[in-house]
Amino acid sequence: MAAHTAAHAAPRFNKLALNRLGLWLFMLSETMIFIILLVTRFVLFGTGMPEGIEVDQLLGLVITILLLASSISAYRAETAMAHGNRDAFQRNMLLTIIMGTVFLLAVVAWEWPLAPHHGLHLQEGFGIVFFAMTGMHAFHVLTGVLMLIIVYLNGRNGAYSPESYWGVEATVKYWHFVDLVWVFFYPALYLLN
Amino acid sequence: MRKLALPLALTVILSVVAVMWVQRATLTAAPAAAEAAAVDSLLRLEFYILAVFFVLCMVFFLYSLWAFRRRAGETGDGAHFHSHTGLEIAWTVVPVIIVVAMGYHGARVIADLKAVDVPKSADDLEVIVTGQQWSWTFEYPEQGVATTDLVLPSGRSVYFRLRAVDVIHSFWVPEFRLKMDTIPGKENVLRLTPNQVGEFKVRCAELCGTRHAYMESPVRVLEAADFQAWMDEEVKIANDPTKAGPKVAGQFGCIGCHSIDGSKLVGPTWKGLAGHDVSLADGSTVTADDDYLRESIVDPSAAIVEGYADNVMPRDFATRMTEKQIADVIAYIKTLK
Amino acid sequence: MRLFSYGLVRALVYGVIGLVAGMAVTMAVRAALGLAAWAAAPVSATGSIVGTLTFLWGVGAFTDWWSWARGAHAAEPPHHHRDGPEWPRYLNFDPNHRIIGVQYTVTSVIVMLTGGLLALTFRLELAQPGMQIMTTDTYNYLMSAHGIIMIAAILMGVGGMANFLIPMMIGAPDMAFPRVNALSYWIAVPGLIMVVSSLFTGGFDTGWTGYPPLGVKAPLGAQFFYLGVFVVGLSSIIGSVNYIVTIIKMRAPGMTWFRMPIFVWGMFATALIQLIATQFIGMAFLMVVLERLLGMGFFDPAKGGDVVLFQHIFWFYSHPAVYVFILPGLGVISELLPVFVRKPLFGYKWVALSSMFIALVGFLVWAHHMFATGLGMVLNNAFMVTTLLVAVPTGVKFFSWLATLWGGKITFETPMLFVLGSWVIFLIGGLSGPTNAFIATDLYVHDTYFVVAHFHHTMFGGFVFPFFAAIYYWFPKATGRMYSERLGKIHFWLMLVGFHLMTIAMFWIGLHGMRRRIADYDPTQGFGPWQTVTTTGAYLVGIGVTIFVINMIRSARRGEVAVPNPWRSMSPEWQLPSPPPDGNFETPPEVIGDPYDYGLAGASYVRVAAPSAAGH
Amino acid sequence: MDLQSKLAGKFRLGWIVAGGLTLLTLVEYWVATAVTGNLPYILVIAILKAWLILKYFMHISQVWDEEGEH
Repeated sequence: MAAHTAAHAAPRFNKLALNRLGLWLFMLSETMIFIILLVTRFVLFGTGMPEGIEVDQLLGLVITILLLASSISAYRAETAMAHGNRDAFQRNMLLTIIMGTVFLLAVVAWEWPLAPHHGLHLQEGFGIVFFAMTGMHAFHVLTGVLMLIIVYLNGRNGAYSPESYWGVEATVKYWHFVDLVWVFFYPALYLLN
Repeated sequence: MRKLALPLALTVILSVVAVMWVQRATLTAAPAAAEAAAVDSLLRLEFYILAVFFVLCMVFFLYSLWAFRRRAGETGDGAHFHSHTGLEIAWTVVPVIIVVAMGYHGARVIADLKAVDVPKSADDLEVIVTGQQWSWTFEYPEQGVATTDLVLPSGRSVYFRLRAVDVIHSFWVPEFRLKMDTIPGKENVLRLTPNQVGEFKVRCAELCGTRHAYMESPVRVLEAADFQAWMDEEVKIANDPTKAGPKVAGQFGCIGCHSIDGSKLVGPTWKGLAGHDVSLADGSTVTADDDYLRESIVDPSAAIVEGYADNVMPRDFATRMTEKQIADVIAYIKTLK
Repeated sequence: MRLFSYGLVRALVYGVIGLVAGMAVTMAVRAALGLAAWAAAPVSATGSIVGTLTFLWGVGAFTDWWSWARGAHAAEPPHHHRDGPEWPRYLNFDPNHRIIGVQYTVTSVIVMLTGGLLALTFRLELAQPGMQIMTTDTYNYLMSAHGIIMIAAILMGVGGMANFLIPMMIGAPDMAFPRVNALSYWIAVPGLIMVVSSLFTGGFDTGWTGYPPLGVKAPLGAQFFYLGVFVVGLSSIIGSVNYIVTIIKMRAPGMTWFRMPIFVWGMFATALIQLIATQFIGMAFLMVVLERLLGMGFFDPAKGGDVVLFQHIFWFYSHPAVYVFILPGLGVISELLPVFVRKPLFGYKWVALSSMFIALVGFLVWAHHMFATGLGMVLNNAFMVTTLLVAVPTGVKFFSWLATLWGGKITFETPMLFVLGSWVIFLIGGLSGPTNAFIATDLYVHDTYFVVAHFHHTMFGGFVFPFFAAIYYWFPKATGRMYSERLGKIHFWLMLVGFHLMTIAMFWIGLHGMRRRIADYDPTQGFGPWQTVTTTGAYLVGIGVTIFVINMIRSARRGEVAVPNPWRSMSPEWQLPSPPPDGNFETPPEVIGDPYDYGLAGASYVRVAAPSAAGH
Repeated sequence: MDLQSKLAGKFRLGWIVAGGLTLLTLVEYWVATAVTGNLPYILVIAILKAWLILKYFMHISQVWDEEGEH
């Protein structure tokens, strides 16, 4: 069944170019979600931090650096696969997954239970946007980690090669996108005064 | 080009007819405020322009369908022409000019009305309008009067402060033309000058739930002197505890459930209540002093009188009633020995 | 079980199982946390989300991805060549764009009939003042559901036209991502089911706009409405990614941007809007659901929220969304006119770019829905001017269409009648727009029947009539059979007359103060007779649509076999057999001329290798 | 140049970008604690960081220059 279409479809279209454009468009659309959340935060609470909110600055900085580090290892994993270095790929992929998971746990299992002590409540005040923004971001981190795990396992079974590694590229791009979002969320949630 | 003569002539003739019709037609509800004149004339101007465009397009459209229909036996295709840059530029630029000119005019009209987004001026009559599901209340803060009918003087500008208790409503008297939403957590303002004596209705224009269709309150526009007389009477009532209390109690429906003659209705009677001991459903006994009465109005579930059910009385009187109205009711209850 | 070989049946069964399982798990978790196990809102919310996923699993949407995730290489885009009847393909997860197009279109018609039935029901109530056959709550539920169901139907119709036409028109074998394409259709189905089920789970009385705080207080049905729209929105977004990539990357050799069929331009503009704006309604509704479920006070002033913020987010989608509804329709008008006039489309580039300009300006006008919320004069005036600017590109389209008619050899088959009808209806819709754009007059006509009539004119002229035109026009392409011309014409005239009866009365009473969205109206205002006229018109439209459905069903089964190119069109899709084989073109077609060179001797648009006679 | 030394070059580039990002983050943190009314500075820093990630990690230029080769 594939033979019929492959005969004339394959040479005409560069599947990789299609995939890349599709992924970028999808990320552009996702960007809107985060823009809406940022707008909500600024409309409701202005450009500073409302009175009585003391977010945990140290925790914020630590998880930011952690996510940044995971982006670097993701970059190294993709580059390694592009240059045929499978060991470096597997190593860096695993590192990314671990750091991503730790980030997720740090937000959901550590920071969230502590938040009410810093004046952040789910139902009212700055807590609304705090939980909405970290929650939506964490949801994207979760999907990213799941995809990284799938790609890691597939890679261990030899699914990718320097000539064909779209799965790696897409997942890593998505991971960078999650990091990119945090670049704007971190200051909006922690740093403004 | 000869083909253009007939449609052009028809366009001119029918445009004149359409414009004349627009000029004569009663396009809107009968006006009753000074602002209506400007709104209506802008509307009519828009309709003149629309009528001409409509006639122009329809004449050429119908003419083309008739003149360029395929006749029996014809087989060929139409004339082959692609485009005409001059024409395209013309019908881009001309609308742009109309849009800019009309945009300027539209901005002037709403600015000159000084009806929305303006500060209160000294001689405005101030009225606080509160929308709640599904009724309106009107307060005249300078006079200390609150009503459920909107009574206004003719010929004086009225500064409405629009508030909402529960959901979004929209304050609209069609005869006054301009409407404005009442929004929880936000105060909107609207300044109108009623100039026709008569009876109208304020109609909620924003979907607000079950009885939205019936969220209408009477509006009476009176001559200035009549208004003053009405207001004097209201002020007198408001300052007389024996009269203000009964009025508020009627306005908010209290006496539907609380009798004033000792008979037992859905709620405890008011007769002989104040100052006496009340036994509650939880077995305790309290004295019905001012604090107890106030608490029973604003938080009816706090203390349930023995033999009566909870969850019958609305819990939103704290937001619907002014402090003065609550005090009036308490004062009234105290008169019912 | 043979029944289980149909994806739809499997999907429904799996969906119900997922719904029940999701609800059970939620209840178990609640009980474990020490809460009351049953709470309708959270339990049904998680249940419907799980049900949506299992529905997709049941239909087979995840089969290939699941095997990919497990490490197996998924097959290439599976273009099935099956023996036996073709119709089971329409009930399955099938990645072929033509099948998906028909699936979308049929779904659209079914959903539209549902929404129409609701309208006919409450129209009966409105025919006279006073409440006769229903409560005000029932009216509110029907009216609200009518709005959103019709919008969902329109989105499905847009998806139908886009899927069926884009690949054939640009000479591509299929969409860029066939599996994603099928997913975008199938994910909409549970969304639609959720939206419709809102009527049976308590209804919602907020209108389709779902404004909080009313939306937060509304019955449980509102939750299904919000979640359903969210899911349908996902479908829109993934669909639009596919359209854009396909249009940018997969055009036939020689097909430059200004040699694309004009409908593709309309779809390109539409897809850009869908891609960027749809997230806004999704997030706005998600935030209300979070407020309902978890008490997060985004829009509750007592908790630090802002009521008007919702409207900004909501209209940032919902205004551009009306261009999503009309741009494909206007594309159909531009596409069909030259064929029936036998003359090139006048000012092709201007018509194409005007679609892009409308899409762009569409993002800058949202707050004209909010003049009555007290935005302040600066914003008011800015949005008034941007709104008026929409008239310019729309005017370019209208005048170009007039110039296309001029000097042609016009014939009046059913598709052409619908095109001409939509021209008239959309003209009135467009001309009634500025009244809502000027602040002073908008503060008068806002939330009246004038707006209702204006909106129905833009929707009927911009979508419904062109959609019917498209269905009649491409019916032979999809089925290989011809529809009944006589029934088609009866359908057209009933709709045209009925629709105008309906809206002219609406315009008139709207100007005289008839509020919209009210179950009952003050008899002293004298609107009763006009409302009766409106109801009569609505029923004529209903009869017309019934005839359409009969015509379609009969013709698809027993219609006369269509000739290969019944409209003598130059467009690539008509150079293919009907229905076209999977993969469309044996070899890529080559574009050698302009798309609408009718009337030029020897002109040709595409060169297509002689199609195999068998088709498939 | 063989594949592995190319890879070493790419890795080095990665470290440089990462260093830049870390530095910017620390500057951002310092601005937050030391400057009041810090929105404009923080916005500039965030945009810089975003640009680094888009350009060097996500290869955004592929969208318009390349016809899709790995």
